Amino acid sequence: MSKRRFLSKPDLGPFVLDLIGSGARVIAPVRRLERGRDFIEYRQVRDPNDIVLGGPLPVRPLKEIVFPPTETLFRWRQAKSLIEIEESPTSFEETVIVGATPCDAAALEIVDHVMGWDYKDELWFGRRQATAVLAVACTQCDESCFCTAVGLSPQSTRGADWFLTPSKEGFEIEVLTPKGELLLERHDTRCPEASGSPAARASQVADKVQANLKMQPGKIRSWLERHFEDPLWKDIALRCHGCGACAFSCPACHCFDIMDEPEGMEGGSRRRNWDACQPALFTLHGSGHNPRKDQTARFRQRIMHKFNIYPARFGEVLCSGCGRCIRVCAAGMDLIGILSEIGHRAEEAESAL
Amino acid sequence: MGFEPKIVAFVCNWCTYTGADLAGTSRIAMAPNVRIIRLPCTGRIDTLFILKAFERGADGVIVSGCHPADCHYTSGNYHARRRFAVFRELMEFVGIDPLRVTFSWVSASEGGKWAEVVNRATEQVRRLGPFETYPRAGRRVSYERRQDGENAKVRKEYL
Amino acid sequence: MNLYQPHLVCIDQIIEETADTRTLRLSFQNPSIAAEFDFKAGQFGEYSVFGAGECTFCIASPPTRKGYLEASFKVVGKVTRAMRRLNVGDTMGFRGPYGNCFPVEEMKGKNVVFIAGGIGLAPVRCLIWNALDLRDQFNDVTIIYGARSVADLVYKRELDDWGRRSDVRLHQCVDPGGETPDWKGDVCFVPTLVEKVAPSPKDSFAVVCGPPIVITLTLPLLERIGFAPERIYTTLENRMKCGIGKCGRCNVGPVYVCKDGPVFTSAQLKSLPPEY
Amino acid sequence: MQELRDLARKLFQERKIDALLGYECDRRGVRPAFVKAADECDRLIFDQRCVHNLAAYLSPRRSHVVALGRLAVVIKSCDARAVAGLIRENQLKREDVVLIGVRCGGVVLNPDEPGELESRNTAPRCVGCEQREPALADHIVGEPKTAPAGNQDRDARLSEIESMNLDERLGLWVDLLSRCTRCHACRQVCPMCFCERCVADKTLPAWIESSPHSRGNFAWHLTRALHLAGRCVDCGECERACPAEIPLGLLNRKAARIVSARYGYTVTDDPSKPAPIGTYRLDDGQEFME
Repeated sequence: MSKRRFLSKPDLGPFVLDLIGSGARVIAPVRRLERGRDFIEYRQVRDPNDIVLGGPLPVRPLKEIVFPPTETLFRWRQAKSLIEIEESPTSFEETVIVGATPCDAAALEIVDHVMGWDYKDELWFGRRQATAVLAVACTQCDESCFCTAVGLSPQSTRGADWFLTPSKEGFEIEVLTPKGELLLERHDTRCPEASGSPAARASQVADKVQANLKMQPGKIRSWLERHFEDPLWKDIALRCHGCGACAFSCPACHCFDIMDEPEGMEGGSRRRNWDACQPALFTLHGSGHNPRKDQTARFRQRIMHKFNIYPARFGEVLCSGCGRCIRVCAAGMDLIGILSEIGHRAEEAESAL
Repeated sequence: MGFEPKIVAFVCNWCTYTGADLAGTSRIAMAPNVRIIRLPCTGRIDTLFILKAFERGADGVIVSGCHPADCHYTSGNYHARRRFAVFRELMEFVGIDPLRVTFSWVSASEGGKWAEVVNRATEQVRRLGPFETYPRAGRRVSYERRQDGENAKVRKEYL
Repeated sequence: MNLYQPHLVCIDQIIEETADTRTLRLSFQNPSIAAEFDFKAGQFGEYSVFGAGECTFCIASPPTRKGYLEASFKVVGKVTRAMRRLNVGDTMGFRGPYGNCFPVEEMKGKNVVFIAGGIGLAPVRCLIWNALDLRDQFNDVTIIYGARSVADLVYKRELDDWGRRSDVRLHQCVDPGGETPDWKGDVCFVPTLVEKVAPSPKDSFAVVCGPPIVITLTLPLLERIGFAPERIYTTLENRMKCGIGKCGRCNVGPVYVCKDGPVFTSAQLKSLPPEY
Repeated sequence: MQELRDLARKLFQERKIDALLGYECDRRGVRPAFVKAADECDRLIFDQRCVHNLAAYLSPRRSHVVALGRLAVVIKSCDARAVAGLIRENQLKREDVVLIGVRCGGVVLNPDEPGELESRNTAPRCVGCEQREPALADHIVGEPKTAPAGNQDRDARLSEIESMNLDERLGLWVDLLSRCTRCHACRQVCPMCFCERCVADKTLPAWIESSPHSRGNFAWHLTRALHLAGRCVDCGECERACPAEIPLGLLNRKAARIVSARYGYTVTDDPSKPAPIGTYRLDDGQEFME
């Protein structure tokens, strides 16, 4: 079903303005200067000139667009013993993400499993439905990237409605989904049929990423299954500060908390907020009992959830290899190092058999 | 009808509360905008109380206790004085108008002074208007790039 | 209305069980939901007090009794404290039922041994009444229950009722030091009482609920007596928020307690890491 | 470097310590190292990339570190202020830890920063730092160093914000804090945030709302700055740890400016000198009190 189209560089700006003009919220990577350094982050754009395509990975992942850090589940108003509930909308503002990285786009599809495996989370899927993801081939990587190790690549089209491959003159567009088709119909004139053969996809980036980590998720999983208790966990977790920076910057982490917040004097809202498995409070019982009583157990849970529990349930790892957890960690916890150590041990265990 | 500010007063049990009581029993007329919350000592008044009052809809806050050297617990008000001094300036630094918070010493015998503090604070807050700029709406804002002169827009967005 | 929005329920009755434990009888405000509502013994719900939050409890009343549901709670945290402040006629929220259930159908025609400690009687009570309401479909019913002290025994009136019935064997105990002069039951810990009663494993199921210490001691004990691990049931009480397999809080190894549990067999527990 | 390794080895051999907290190279740069035996001491390094403030691991809430036994810690002179803070606030006994001071000529911004120390990449706290070696240490190692070059005005942004009007400032902070997702990395890496249960985690009542909306974020960041006023050792770890790149140090710097102006206090590595909040003088300024 994939269609090839072309968007020239000079047409990118007008295309974005068309999108905004059609009432859509456009989210794109933009540059931000902080503490003397340049960052890229996904933000709503009004001016197409702000958009940075093909730059470095945005500091925070795309998930906050479909899964806001805090969202209202409903509001209530109270008058004595009477409670009135005001529902939260389940239809959402049309959003187009221009320039998602392949790892961020793929992560949305990975998380779809848990959000819909039994009960269907309308808030997640409502936003997913309202959001079109235009991913762009990744042209920059660093020593923390490892998407190729989890079955993705800098050119992976997973989770994207359109996939943009940059060329000299502009972007070659692959239209991948019905949602993408619909978007194309509305902006048909800006995106003519692509001529000639498909643009060559640069493989240097993929090679560089591959050099960072080679991993067989199946082997990692079988090692994890057998090594819940292992001295390795204690060694690794010593360094961990127990903050949630890794989970909060992870495009695939989806744990949350539900909190009530009174507002004013007569009512309030129940909210869902991001949460992470690293702080002790996550599993602390009211009685004071904590099933994961130390950082070792909590850090192990993070690795287990991503590379053992999730694959056992949903058939794939809960990780898109973006490497943000490595970049943000103040204590230098290195997931690539940990995974290669586990891979190494898995090999050893295998050869010992 | 004009704007009637809601003001929360956190007062110490020993001096200001008694002073406020005296103002009442002496039938001193004062603005009816203040709701009093009594605490043991100014030393017990956490700055979070002030923030919580703003979060839940107060337009202004009064913090009041014993004069220096009069603290029932010897030094609670001295400790509080340092804390409030720093908090006040920090608050100003993040853009919260310090005029919305009145700090005062009112002793048990100063019913008249309490009425003055209440009236002055009420007038002050009335002039400032409703404290809608405090980020109390509980909405997460997404901002476009901030440019100079865009603040008015920025402010409107989170209301 | 999204998944996380509760139905409004009304508090019909409040039963003081102990100094810090209460049972609330709740009914749905919306009659069509009340008519539709059904659940199975062992399932749980998310109960909410607006302004305080949500809390997870099993449904303590049996599915055989329609028109209401009951929740028993001990005051420990924010939500339970708020629940304690509520009065008859107040409104709460309820989402559910969630989770799996006890294999009631399999238990029919068999002997059932119920073992509980403290507030752990709540999930078991649901099943006990389920069995007693259909008494002729079950064989012997044995109840072994203990608490820290006589004052901490919950469902006292029902315990008396069960004690009087000829078709129920009830054994009660309180921890040493918790007895009163007129206490007629045993003075020992729950596992000791189980050992003393020594229920026959033949054609039997065992259901064990209680604080972690009761569970960790009683499960191996039952196996020693001769119960098959597949026939010993218990419930896990991990912290939950969503109750529907999303929020990631109740994972024990590959298991989502809220979806795959809360009812587990002793055999299943053995395959899980000790994170409960 | 060799001096450091030799000293560490000697401490292990003389059974003075059970574990040593220092720095080691990793795949991407430098990270904290937990050395548990004499033969592991060759992992230890010290250079301009040793940014981390290892005092954070000394707080008694780190049960897994406490379990290691008697510790030695490699500290720079700025880290010594945090150790002094822990001692001052009775979280640590001076005799319970062996402090290995390293002579430091400044560090870079991030531990994965390649290349030499230049004024471009020098951590802001190092500019103007006059202490080359920590006075608090038991042992001092390393070559004598010169003060780091660099003349950037680290407080330029602070002064710029101070010169704004209230509305502009509020707009700026709402914007900056809108990125906060309340991961609490700023708290977890802070050597002075050692509370058993942080006020932000309390639920009865929830003074600070855990939701990352402006309301919760304002309450959290204001309270954090206030609780660290006169205690913040200016190690910059909160800013470095923030995954949303919020310049949190600004709030701490402002608080430090306030206590310095009002109470003449600057943070010190002398554990016997009391911190300004928690003490008082009868003649403290009260121009803001009615």
